[in-house]
Amino acid sequence: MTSIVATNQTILVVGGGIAGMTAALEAAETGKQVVLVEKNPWLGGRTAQLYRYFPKMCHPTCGLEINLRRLKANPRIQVLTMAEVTEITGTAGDYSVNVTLSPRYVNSKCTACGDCSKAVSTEIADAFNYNLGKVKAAYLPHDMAYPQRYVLDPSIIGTADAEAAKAACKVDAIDLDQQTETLNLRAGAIVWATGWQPYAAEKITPYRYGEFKNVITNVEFERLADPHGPTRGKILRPSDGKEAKNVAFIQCAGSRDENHLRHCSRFCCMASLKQTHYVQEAFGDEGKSTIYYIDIRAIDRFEDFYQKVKANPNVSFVKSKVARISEDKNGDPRLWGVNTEGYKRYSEPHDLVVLAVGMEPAVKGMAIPAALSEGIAADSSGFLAMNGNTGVFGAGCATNALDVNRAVQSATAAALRAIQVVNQVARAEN
Amino acid sequence: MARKEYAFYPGCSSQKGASSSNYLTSVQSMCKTLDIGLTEIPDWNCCGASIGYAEGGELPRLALSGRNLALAEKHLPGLDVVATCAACWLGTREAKERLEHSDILLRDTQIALQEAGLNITVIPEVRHMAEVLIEDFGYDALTKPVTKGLDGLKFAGYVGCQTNRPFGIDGESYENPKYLDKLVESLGGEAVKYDQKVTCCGGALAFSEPEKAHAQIKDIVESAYDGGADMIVTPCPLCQANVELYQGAINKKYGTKFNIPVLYYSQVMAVAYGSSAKEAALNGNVIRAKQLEALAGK
Amino acid sequence: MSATMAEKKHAAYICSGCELGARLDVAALVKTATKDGKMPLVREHAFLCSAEGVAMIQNDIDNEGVTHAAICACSRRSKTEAFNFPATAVSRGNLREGVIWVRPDTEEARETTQEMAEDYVRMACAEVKAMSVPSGNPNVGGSKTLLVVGGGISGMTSALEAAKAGYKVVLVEKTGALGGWAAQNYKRIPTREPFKNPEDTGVADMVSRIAADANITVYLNATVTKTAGAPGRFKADITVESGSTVTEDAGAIIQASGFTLYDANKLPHLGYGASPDVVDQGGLETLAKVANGGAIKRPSDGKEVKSVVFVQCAGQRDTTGEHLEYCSGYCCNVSVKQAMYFKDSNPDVETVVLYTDLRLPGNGEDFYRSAQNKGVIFSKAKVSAVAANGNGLIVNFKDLILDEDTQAQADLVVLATGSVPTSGPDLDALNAAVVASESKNAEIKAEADIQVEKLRAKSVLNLTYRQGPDIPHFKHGFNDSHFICFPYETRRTAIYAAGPVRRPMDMLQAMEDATGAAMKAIQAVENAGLGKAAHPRAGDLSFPNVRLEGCTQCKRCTVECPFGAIDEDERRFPLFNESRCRRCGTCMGACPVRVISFENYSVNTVGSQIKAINVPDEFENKPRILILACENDAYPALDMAGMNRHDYSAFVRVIPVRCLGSVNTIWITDALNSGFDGIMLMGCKHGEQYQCHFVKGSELGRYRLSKVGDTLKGMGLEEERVFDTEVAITDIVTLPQRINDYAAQLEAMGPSPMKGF
Amino acid sequence: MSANNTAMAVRYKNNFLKELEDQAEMGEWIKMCMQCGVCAGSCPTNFHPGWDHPPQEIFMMVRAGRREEVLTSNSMWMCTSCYNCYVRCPRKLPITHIMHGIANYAHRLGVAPKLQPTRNFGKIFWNNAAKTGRVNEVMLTVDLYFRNAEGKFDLMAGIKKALEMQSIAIGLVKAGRLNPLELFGGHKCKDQKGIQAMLKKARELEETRKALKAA
Repeated sequence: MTSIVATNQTILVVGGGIAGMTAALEAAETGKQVVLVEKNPWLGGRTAQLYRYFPKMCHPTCGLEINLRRLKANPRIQVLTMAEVTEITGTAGDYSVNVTLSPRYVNSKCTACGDCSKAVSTEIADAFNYNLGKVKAAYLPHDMAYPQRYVLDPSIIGTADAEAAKAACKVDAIDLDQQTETLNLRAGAIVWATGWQPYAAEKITPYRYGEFKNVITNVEFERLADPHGPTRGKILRPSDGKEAKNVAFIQCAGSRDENHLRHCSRFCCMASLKQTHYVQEAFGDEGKSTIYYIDIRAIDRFEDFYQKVKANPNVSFVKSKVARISEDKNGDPRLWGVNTEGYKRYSEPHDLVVLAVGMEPAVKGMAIPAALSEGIAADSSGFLAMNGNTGVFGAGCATNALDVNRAVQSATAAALRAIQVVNQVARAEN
Repeated sequence: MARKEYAFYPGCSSQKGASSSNYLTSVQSMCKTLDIGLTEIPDWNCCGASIGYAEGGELPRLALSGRNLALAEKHLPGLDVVATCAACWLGTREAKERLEHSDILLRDTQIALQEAGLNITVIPEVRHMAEVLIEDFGYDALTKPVTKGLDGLKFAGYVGCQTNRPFGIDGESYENPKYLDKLVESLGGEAVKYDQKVTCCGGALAFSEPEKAHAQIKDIVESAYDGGADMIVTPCPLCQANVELYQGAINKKYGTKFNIPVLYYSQVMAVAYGSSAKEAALNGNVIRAKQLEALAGK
Repeated sequence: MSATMAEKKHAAYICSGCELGARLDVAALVKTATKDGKMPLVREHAFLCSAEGVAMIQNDIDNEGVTHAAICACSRRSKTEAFNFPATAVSRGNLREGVIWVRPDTEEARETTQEMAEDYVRMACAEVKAMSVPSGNPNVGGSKTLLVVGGGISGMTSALEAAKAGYKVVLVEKTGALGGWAAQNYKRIPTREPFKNPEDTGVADMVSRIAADANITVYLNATVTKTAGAPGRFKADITVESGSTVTEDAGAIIQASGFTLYDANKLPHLGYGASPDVVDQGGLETLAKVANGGAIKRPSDGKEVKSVVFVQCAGQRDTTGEHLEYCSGYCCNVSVKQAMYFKDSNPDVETVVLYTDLRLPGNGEDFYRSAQNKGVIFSKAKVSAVAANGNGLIVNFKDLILDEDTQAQADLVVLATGSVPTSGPDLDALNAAVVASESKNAEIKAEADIQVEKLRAKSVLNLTYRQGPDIPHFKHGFNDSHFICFPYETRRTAIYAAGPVRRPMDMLQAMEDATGAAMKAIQAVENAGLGKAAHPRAGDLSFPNVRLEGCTQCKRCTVECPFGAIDEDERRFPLFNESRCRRCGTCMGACPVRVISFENYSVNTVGSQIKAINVPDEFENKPRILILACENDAYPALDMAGMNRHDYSAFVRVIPVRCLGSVNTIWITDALNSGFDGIMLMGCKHGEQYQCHFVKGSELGRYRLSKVGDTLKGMGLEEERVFDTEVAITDIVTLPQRINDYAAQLEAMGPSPMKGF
Repeated sequence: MSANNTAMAVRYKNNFLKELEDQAEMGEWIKMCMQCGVCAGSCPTNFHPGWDHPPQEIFMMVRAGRREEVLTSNSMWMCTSCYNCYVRCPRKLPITHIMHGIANYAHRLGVAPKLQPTRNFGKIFWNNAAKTGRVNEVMLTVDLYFRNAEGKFDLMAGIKKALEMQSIAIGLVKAGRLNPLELFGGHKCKDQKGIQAMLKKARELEETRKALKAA
């Protein structure tokens, strides 16, 4: 049974992505008690699944290493993974929260030696790599997974594979009897940092995602470029493993579209500009990128990044929302549309198409606990908006379409708002 | 299953001796088997069709559809209006939407309708026959009456435009609607995969801009052949006519050897349900569907 | 009871779990720890990180008086929760990720693998002996007040949010009123559903809340003329109009000094100056305030404006080098808002927005739609010129959609000129001028003096820091952080930038940013009060100790410190301000006489490890390669190479360092003298896109170590024996290859002639 | 140019956008276009080969006040009513209907291209259907082939066209889908009077409504 120490001066942070980790760390490094709840078996969220950041082209895992070190060094943060908040009652300064923990089937004795994985034969879709590859059903989600502990996929529980894994573990870390459990804990303030999800590309039917293998999304492209990814960083297209040297990027795939996402997701333009670098990095002058766009939104300091890409003769820009994609006999996706700068029709084949899918708040459609919805309302896009006097505060991409930098600012601000509440509680009690 | 009753809107081209009269014949056979009761809307008129925009303008077109709806409401109260022609269905359904969303348009239409001694109180549902088959019966129910499975026959389900956009059949995608494929499969036939399923046949421009229409029809027929289809099946009279009738002209222009039958789903269903070639109006096809005729003859 | 006072007792713990027992001769390792490591207490355990293993160590600490523990098991990055003994000095010998996971499990590899393990045991023992548990910086300040410089939306927000958390705030505004730029606006961009109409600025409300807040002291018509001290103990001189000066104590500082609009006078081709009816966005706000919802009248003759054209990116996104290179981000939204001023007062006013890319992120799309719905016309166009035309204006532009050159008539033209930060002088320029001003050449000196004068006048904070009076600039003169994950990291500890001085931004973003800055400032005062380090080594209690008696006043530490932590006292000795220090160790690396050290990281903790490594003689054919690896990127990369079982040479010995900047050349020369065949330096990318979390650390380290060439020559060694390689944390595949290539290169070169001396 | 056309141009002082918002079906949507171009790329007749102006460009021209160019363009007449643009538009503009609306307006003003075949066919079709309440396909064909754009009977042109279409016609007759007898009567509604009156009224109402806006 998991045990957690929490009082009405504890800050509960929901979501262990970069926004949640930031809120938790900033509060803890200011001396506050924090409980951090994450539904994945690991921390880091979507930034951990990126290869590089714009505009520096540096690696998100570098910042993740620092944040994990801050976390390991800080006794004030209690982390719950594979955990979801199922109920919140009470008011600012005194919340009662139910957290449901799914079984990991691996306990804290795990040394991440990997013996269980060797013993298991079942393979499952590799969620960390957006299902582009497969992993053993006893797996370490990724090399920087924290907690550094293996996970047994529920699908093998009760099978010989599970027993094999248990038998292979020399340190008795596998506990097949683990059950779903629900914890109740107190909190004075809550930071809601549940992040975002890529818009479901199959809903943009003219682009035939899911039907044409060589039409993928921007988040999947990150995994293709990453040395930790399914192709070990080689940019190979799914249909035939051919090197994708001629890549099309379709902007506003879902965003700025009243049939899909009514808002602009802000990060996608920069993400595609960044990803043209991946193509260049992989194939040099043989790598060609074409960006189909409505407006290039390389906002504020990012402009010069855009100008540099624009100056690259291997990257071209077409002002056009692509109308539809068809598939040539050789598997090349063919883009149909009109370049609206002077009405030029095109019907262009490419090796690979990357849909710059937009950002949908993870809270959208999620059953927001009652006490939370009192304090926070969702806007027409499903983002959380502050709403009057409450002890619950949105942070990061749960509140708006933000890039990493802005998400971290938002989370830092949310940490202070939470501290204001618990400080009031403290003052009241002294 | 109890007999299902509908207010039927056949549309001009379905009339005796008109370009899709074979559609009507086959629909009647199909309905007989499925025990569908179609009562024609008394003295119905033309829907105005899309092309009516040029001369007709907005309100006169609304009046035309309004009249049909008023007649249906008056003589066949409580029944859904069912159309077999894609254009009739779309035009009438668009009219319903506009009248329900604009008080001004409704008021003006009512005033115009008074001239014909009619008025609207409740606008009935406006549905296409394909919707009725799928929603009120379902694929399983449509399989039951099959006596002559279409085993071994390959169909290109050509959905075209107006049963698909902007309303479409519930739950289908605009780019790759599957209902015709499922329909064919539920009759034991094979639905081939091809990529011009929703390409426009040129519609009324087949008359005014033949080259453009022919180019589009060529793409459609070509990809049906590439998909390995024996015949094309469609829910729309204009699609049927355009894709069937211009194959000769296209062969002349492009040196192709097109000669693929284009049928209505209702003809195919009638045959599968055991109707004769005549009942399925197979004789109404300019390019004869020999395989189907053979099957019907068995 | 801290370890320093109690008698020292050393112990080594060797784990045989995770295959260590099978792959290594653990008994031999125990002997090594006892004999070479000179550990009085050595224990082996089959599963050291288990509850029993940890209890065993804890028991030794509690009952055997163990004060220093060398734990030889897995990487220092693993099992941190288990091996957590706060009052004990702990070193970690990396036998798993660092040895057995990077070596093939073969008979022939067994010997070299064992030697590798034995060295890591020796190193762990040597290191732990040289370290002690940090006791914390005694020189802490007690002030928890925040000094906020700038009374605009950002500054007011920081003040209110900090006060709400219970902290005192001193708010300094140079003008006679709070509100800044926001106060000059008629309305602001919408911040909530339905994002369709401009909103009240909310300035008045904030001003009254500040007036009512007992925690906030406001100085108007005031500037900060001097800021001395360090986090937790700043002393700021605040000079008001009258010339009188007050000194306030502060624990941390928020610089919210805002921005000015880019000077439209630099855009004559867009008609500014030529006609009073060409205004910038500020000018339009003034007109709108006067109209106050009524018809907006043009400046020239007071005629009601019937047609207005907005020119986006005026003097922005410029590639010629004449104007602003960047996009100010907010101007599209502002033009949409201002176009609505016209449409809302009279729908018949022709309002056209000429843009190249409309940039309205997030819900801005709703605002855009709303404007179109109100009849605002948007055209993708490049404007070439604006000129007076009779008693109106004519705008010449290329319509990029219709692909034609055309023009539009207008009563009024609004230029979206964007923002320029009020971010103090460029320190590089200032320091250069200061150097020049010490010139013997009177002319140069005179000119330089004027320059220094000019630049100093721009100062916002007037810090007494040796490295200059303000926060160093980032790109385009903004006071931003270069780190994507850590947007608040400036190069001056406990001084945070907030609002448009950091990056161009609209009011809503500025308020969010200012709230975050207040969070960081509060955190800074709390930690400064406890003698703890700030990011990225947050909570670190170690701090630089300096033996002044050994100091030669060479100034390298004061010049190199990336965070300006070190000043000079009147005798020109380094004056450490511990609470400004980020504990990167650059000063320690820079010190030629090695008088600077940390309790848990020093020339000795690393040096003794190097000495502990067993260097076989030239006949054994077993070269030795020392790797000094950045602990944040290179070391994890090596760990992950191990996790993925990417083998590398058995001849390398890896020592993690806080930063390449902390590498003291003595380590290099010692290693070479003791016969090492080669040394690999693994640090982060430097230069414009630097990835070093101590900003300049890796760059300074590289520069310093590039000088060892002479030393090498002096010793008669090839330059290649010291190899500097840039490493990113993702190099898990390439790094082992690089190591092996280097090993092969050294093999080819032959053994170091220094062996056996 | 027709008098009506000049009157409108004067009335709206070349604020063409406003003019279409008032006078053309669904014209009020034109201002909402964001120039993404998805409509242009979705149009089937646009690729076989292209034509003067795709919808998005027409909308931009409207905003730019290029009135005559738009009204006399044959682009709107290229619409097959396939509704691809309509369902893909990210701003949910009913583009199909807007194009129809502009075409219809140009037609009403009498400035649409005289010999525009689609315009001509549309007119014939409507008159054919409106006459009896139901389409007479034979008369439709005859009117289409044997009358020129001005509606004058042209035997030679008719015969030429008829010969081209001969094989199709014969096929249809054989299949019982073309009945030459329809030349003499054929299908019609019973209440033709009512229908005529209804349509007359509808047209009046529409014209007054639009006139009021222009007033």
